[in-house]
Amino acid sequence: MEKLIANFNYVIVVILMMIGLWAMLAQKNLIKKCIGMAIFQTGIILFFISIGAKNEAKVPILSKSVVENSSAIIVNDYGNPLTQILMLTAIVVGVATLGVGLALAQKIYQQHSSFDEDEILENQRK
Amino acid sequence: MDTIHSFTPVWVILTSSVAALLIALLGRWPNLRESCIFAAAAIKLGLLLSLAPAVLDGKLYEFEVMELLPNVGLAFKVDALGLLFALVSVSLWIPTTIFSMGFLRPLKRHAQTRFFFFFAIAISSAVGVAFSANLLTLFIFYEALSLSTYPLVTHHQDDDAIKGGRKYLTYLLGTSIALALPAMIIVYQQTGSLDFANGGVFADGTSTTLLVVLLVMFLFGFAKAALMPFHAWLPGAMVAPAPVSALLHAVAVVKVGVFSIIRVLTGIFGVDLLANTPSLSTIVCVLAGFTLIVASLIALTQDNIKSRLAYSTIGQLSYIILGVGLATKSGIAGATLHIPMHAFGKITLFLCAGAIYQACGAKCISQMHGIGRKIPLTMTAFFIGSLCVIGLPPTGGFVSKWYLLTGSLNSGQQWAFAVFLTSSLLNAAYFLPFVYKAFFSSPSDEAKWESAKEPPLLTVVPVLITAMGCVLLFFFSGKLYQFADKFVELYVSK
Amino acid sequence: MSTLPIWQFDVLLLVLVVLFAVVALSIRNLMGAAIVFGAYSFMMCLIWAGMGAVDVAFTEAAVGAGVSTVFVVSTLYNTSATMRSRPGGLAFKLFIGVVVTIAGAFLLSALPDFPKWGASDSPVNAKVAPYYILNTIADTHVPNVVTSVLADYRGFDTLLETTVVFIACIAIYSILRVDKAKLETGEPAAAPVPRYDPGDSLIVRQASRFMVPFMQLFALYVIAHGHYSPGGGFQGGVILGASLILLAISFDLKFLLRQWSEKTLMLLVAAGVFLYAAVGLACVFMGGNYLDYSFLDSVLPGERDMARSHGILLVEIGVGITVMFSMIAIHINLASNGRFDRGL
Amino acid sequence: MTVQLPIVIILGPLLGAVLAAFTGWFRPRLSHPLVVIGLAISFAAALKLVFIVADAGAQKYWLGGWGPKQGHGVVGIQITVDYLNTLLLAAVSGIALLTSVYTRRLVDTELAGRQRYFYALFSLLVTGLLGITITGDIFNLYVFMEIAALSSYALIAYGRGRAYMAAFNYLIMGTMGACLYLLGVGFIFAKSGTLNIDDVSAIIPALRQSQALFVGFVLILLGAWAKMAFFPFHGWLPNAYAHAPTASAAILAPLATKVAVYTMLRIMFTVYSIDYIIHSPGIQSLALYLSSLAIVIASFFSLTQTNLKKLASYFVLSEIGYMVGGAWLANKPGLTGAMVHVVADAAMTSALFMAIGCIVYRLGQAQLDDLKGVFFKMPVTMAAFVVTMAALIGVPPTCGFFSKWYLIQGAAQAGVWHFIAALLLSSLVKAIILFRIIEIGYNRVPHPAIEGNPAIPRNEAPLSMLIPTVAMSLGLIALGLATNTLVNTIIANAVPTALTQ
Repeated sequence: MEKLIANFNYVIVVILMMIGLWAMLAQKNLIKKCIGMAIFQTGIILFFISIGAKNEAKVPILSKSVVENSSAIIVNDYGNPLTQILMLTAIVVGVATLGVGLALAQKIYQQHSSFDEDEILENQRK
Repeated sequence: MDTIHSFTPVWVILTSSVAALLIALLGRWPNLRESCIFAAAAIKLGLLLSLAPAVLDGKLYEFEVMELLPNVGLAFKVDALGLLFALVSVSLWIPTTIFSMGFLRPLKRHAQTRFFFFFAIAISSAVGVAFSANLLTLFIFYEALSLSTYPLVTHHQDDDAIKGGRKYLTYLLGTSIALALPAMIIVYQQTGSLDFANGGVFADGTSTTLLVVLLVMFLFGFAKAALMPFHAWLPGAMVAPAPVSALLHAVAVVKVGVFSIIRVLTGIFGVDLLANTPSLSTIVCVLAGFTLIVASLIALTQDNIKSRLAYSTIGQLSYIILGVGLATKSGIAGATLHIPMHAFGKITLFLCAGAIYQACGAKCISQMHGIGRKIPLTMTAFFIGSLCVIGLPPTGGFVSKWYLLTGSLNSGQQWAFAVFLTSSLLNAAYFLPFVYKAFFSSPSDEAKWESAKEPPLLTVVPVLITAMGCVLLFFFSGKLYQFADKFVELYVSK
Repeated sequence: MSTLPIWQFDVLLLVLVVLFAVVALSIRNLMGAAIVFGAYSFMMCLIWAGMGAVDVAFTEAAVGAGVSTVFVVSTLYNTSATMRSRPGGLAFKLFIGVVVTIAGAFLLSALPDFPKWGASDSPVNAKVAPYYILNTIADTHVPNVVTSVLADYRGFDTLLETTVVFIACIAIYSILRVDKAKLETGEPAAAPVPRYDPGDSLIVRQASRFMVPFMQLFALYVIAHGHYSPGGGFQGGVILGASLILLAISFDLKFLLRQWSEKTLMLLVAAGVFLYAAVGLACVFMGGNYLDYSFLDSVLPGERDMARSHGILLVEIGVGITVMFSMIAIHINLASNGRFDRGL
Repeated sequence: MTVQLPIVIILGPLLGAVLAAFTGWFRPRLSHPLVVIGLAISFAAALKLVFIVADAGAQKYWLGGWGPKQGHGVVGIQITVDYLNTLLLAAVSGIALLTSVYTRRLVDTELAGRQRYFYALFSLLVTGLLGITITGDIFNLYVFMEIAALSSYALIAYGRGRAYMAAFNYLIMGTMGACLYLLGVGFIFAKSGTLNIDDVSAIIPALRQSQALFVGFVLILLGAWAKMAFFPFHGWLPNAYAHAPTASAAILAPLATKVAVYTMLRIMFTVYSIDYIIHSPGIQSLALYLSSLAIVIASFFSLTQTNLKKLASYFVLSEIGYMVGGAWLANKPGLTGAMVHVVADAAMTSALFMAIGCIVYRLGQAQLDDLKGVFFKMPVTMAAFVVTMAALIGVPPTCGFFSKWYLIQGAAQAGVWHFIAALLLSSLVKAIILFRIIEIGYNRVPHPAIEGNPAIPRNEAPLSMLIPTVAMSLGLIALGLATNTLVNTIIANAVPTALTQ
């Protein structure tokens, strides 16, 4: 049981990613593809965060007392800041890609008045 | 065998390229343009003759322009074989230019500047192949020759010219990229160098299967030598105007193919490797022999004079390959001699075919009965040329065939002797009856016979020059043999 | 702080997240899918907060849950919210399903090889991260380690991140923006007139007018106070952007465009990135490497570590400006389908 | 000052783009020169660095002054210019500079009135590509990848009609690739603890058997393959480059895929060392079969195309097969061939798209059978086109020949015969296409010099487009002749030392 709990996070990460990947590739609706893409990215972010998580670790902000004498810092008390800032970038990039995807979807809808990939292909072939 | 480091070989190649540029510039003044070609040819011939004495007593001219790959560079090395081939192609360039002036101008063919431009570039790349010191430089100029002769073959730009050009390129470019290039790279990868060394490049441990595969790839890779399955481009290229098929498809282009095969067999494989691995020499001899016989047989059936000459060229080329395949001293000497002999003979025939076409517009042999009486000069030149190709005494052909026959006797392949004899008979079979009918039988096509008259001076004179050349070669064959002997001494140990 | 792992609470959250993801992708009504997707992002913030990644949770709440849902909804506003599902294509979906499960199994095969979850001696927590925690005070005098790593140690990443936001903004602008020439010729609006018009419900307008100043005040606090508490340029910028988007939604687009013309918006988006890059360039002119704020000590008050802290503040302001105005510009473009007249 | 050169390569286009975005509103005429100046500065820095690296070896540059710290490795972000990427940096910035000058007229005609941000996006794309090539930090590489990706989606979406759907498909595949790459970085980060390439490559040999690193390697590989449109993921490329405006295709086609190949090379040979590759024979044979398949199928499709731009995109697809196959031969000549081909192919594809751009600019469309008499209308452009196609075929003096030489030699050494057959087949196919175009353009129209045939007016492309095209095509020959010196001085020591023969 202990082993399952310990790695439960990773299992959820993989499940989330696979749902996102499936949606991106199999769903025909463009908006669903964008949502699938966002889910895929949040899955990866969850993976990074769960790597950097520490047991009994505080938020990585040094308390007032420690600021004076910096020798008293115990590393294991504070969470891992590196994975967090990587994921700040990933979230913002995710939103940027989502925005561009939605803009393109809107423009495609303006042309073909449909979000469904098959209808659009038929329309293009005509 | 010491080497002289000098820039002259590069000068020789560059003169005709510079001439090509001048031709392009002087497009609007035809006479000026032609005179510039003659000047270039004269300078080139002069430079070549200046190289001759040193090469004849064993010295080699060498020059490396730049290094293209680790220990393989764009390098030139002039030895006896290279010099001989360069001399032949440059000296025949002059009569062909005179002929093409006479042949093209009255027909007011278009784009003559383009014609002479690519002609000059073709000649410089042929000389480039002659002087190349390693297989990579040879391949570079080989490709340059294929590309520069494509516009010449499709000169008329009508439909069958395009079809002929398409066939020409698929065979030449296709085989060189698909077979010659990988073979060359595998040799480089196996041995680390591509220079033509006299003992051959391969370490003696290499497996014979690999050698056989490489040999076949080289033989068919250099498709310009027109070995049987890959020969169809030569008859296809007969759509080209007469001077092109004369110089290129009798002398420059086809001889480049044979020359490359000689270089590969002697420089890369090495003659003694050929001699003592029976499988290699039998492959060469079988392929060449087969091409020899079948080409001569097909030539019998061809009615169009140019395709008959084309198939005869395919046969004659295999003479040279078979000679080298025998891997004996006199065999290789005979093959080397056969290059100039066949060149002069075949160019005379092609020029005569052009002259006959200009005289009476006849293309097929059946229409040419009895014209000998109307155009005696051309037909006598045609007769001398055919003697030279058949190999009968007063012409040079006899000498080279003599050495080929002796070579085949003391080589491992006794049957080659019979092959040489039968094919010479076949040559006689498809030339002499035509010459006889041309002179003595009654004209089969009255209209053409009436209108036939001696072609203008500009076309007849070069034909006579080359015919006279065949005869001269017979008498001065000793000089040429020195070239062959020097080459053989360099590459053949036993 | 809850000791990890109270696995009952976490397991519940994780299962809920997976549930929301599946529901978001299978709902037929696209608007419904957008809302469930918003809920999915909120659940994600909870999980990350639970794991101690507060800054990331804050950003996800503001950017992931807040603004992306607004983007999706405004796209649907301009198009159609119903999804006409066509029959067939099951074989293709099954095939992709099989491929995806194989990929998932392949990923899971690496599971036993990972360090134990939450172990503080795993390579990630033991190699580079401790340096930041130990030396952030000495180097940059900024207690919030995340902000110091974000803006100084790996400042180049954040510059590129801001550039990504800047690119997204001008990309969406150049895709959607309909140039005036077409507009004047009265080209028939391809998109159908939206069925429901937000209208001017009094309650929404008054509430938003009351809330906006407080939101902006809080956002400025978040940017300024990023050194000592969770938050920083991104989060503050998004909240500022969200406040103006709230105005645009509750009133109408014209109301917002009267105060912030299209030209100033787009110029300020570029200004933020320029500020960030210029600060870095100033460090080069002062003799240090790019983005090495300690060389600005002659310009900024205080010695080298205070200079770094002020440098971080400058940079955060630059990020805030870019993020704020690009969120607004993207929203306007998406909402009005590039016509900048009437929108969500 | 020379110590700051690595960052100047990135800052040039970045600041150029931001300023171009400003002037887009005040004086739109000014944004093009700004971008060109930015690229010129970047190209000068890259060229100078080639010489510095040639004699002084790799140059490391730590951003923010955060270099290696005791016991932690490099704490900040590091950008390195070493033997592997210095040539590509010079090539990318040089080609981008030439293309920026070249696309001026094309943008004015094709994107009249919508070009406010075109040059800003153009310059940001180049920033992203240069960043991917120069960065020494695997996460930083992801961020640069996103910059390049987003600006390329926007550049493609500038096209009319079907460009939007093509851009959307490219977005989906590109994001999937980038996410797979990020997940791979996550796996490496989880096992090694650091993001700096040099530190990671020091740690990895000790963890040879770790399954997580193997999965990470496969993920990064799939990500890179999706970004470079390698065989199973190639669906998006032909539509994207064909329906994009010619100006965007002229900058995207030569550089985007080559930089993705570089990413694969960097991860394969610097992060995971060469013996990791040799010990994963499963992937090696798969990659070689896939690359041969990519070459053959792309060549087959290019035969059936009637649109010049689609034709050129299929050439790009087959060239990718060369590079991936060359890298995966994992021997010295194969790898040299792959590295030479990355630079050579960037130049060849750029020259090809520039020539096609001139044709599209003058004739308005690029259908093959409407090219009658194009050799007479545009003799100089078609001369450049023939030289470029000769390079693609691999005719000796050009660079295409030498890279193909090394690839075939490497394949012969590794005994991978299907790869040699694929290489030769694609050269023959390109030869057939070249001579088909020559026939259509030159032979099938009555020769104007003959009296009585209609004279064909000369309609050459404008000078500002012609000079870059001719310069690039002559550059191919110069690059070919210079290949040997480049290989000896730079590429020979980029090949991992473990590879002896």
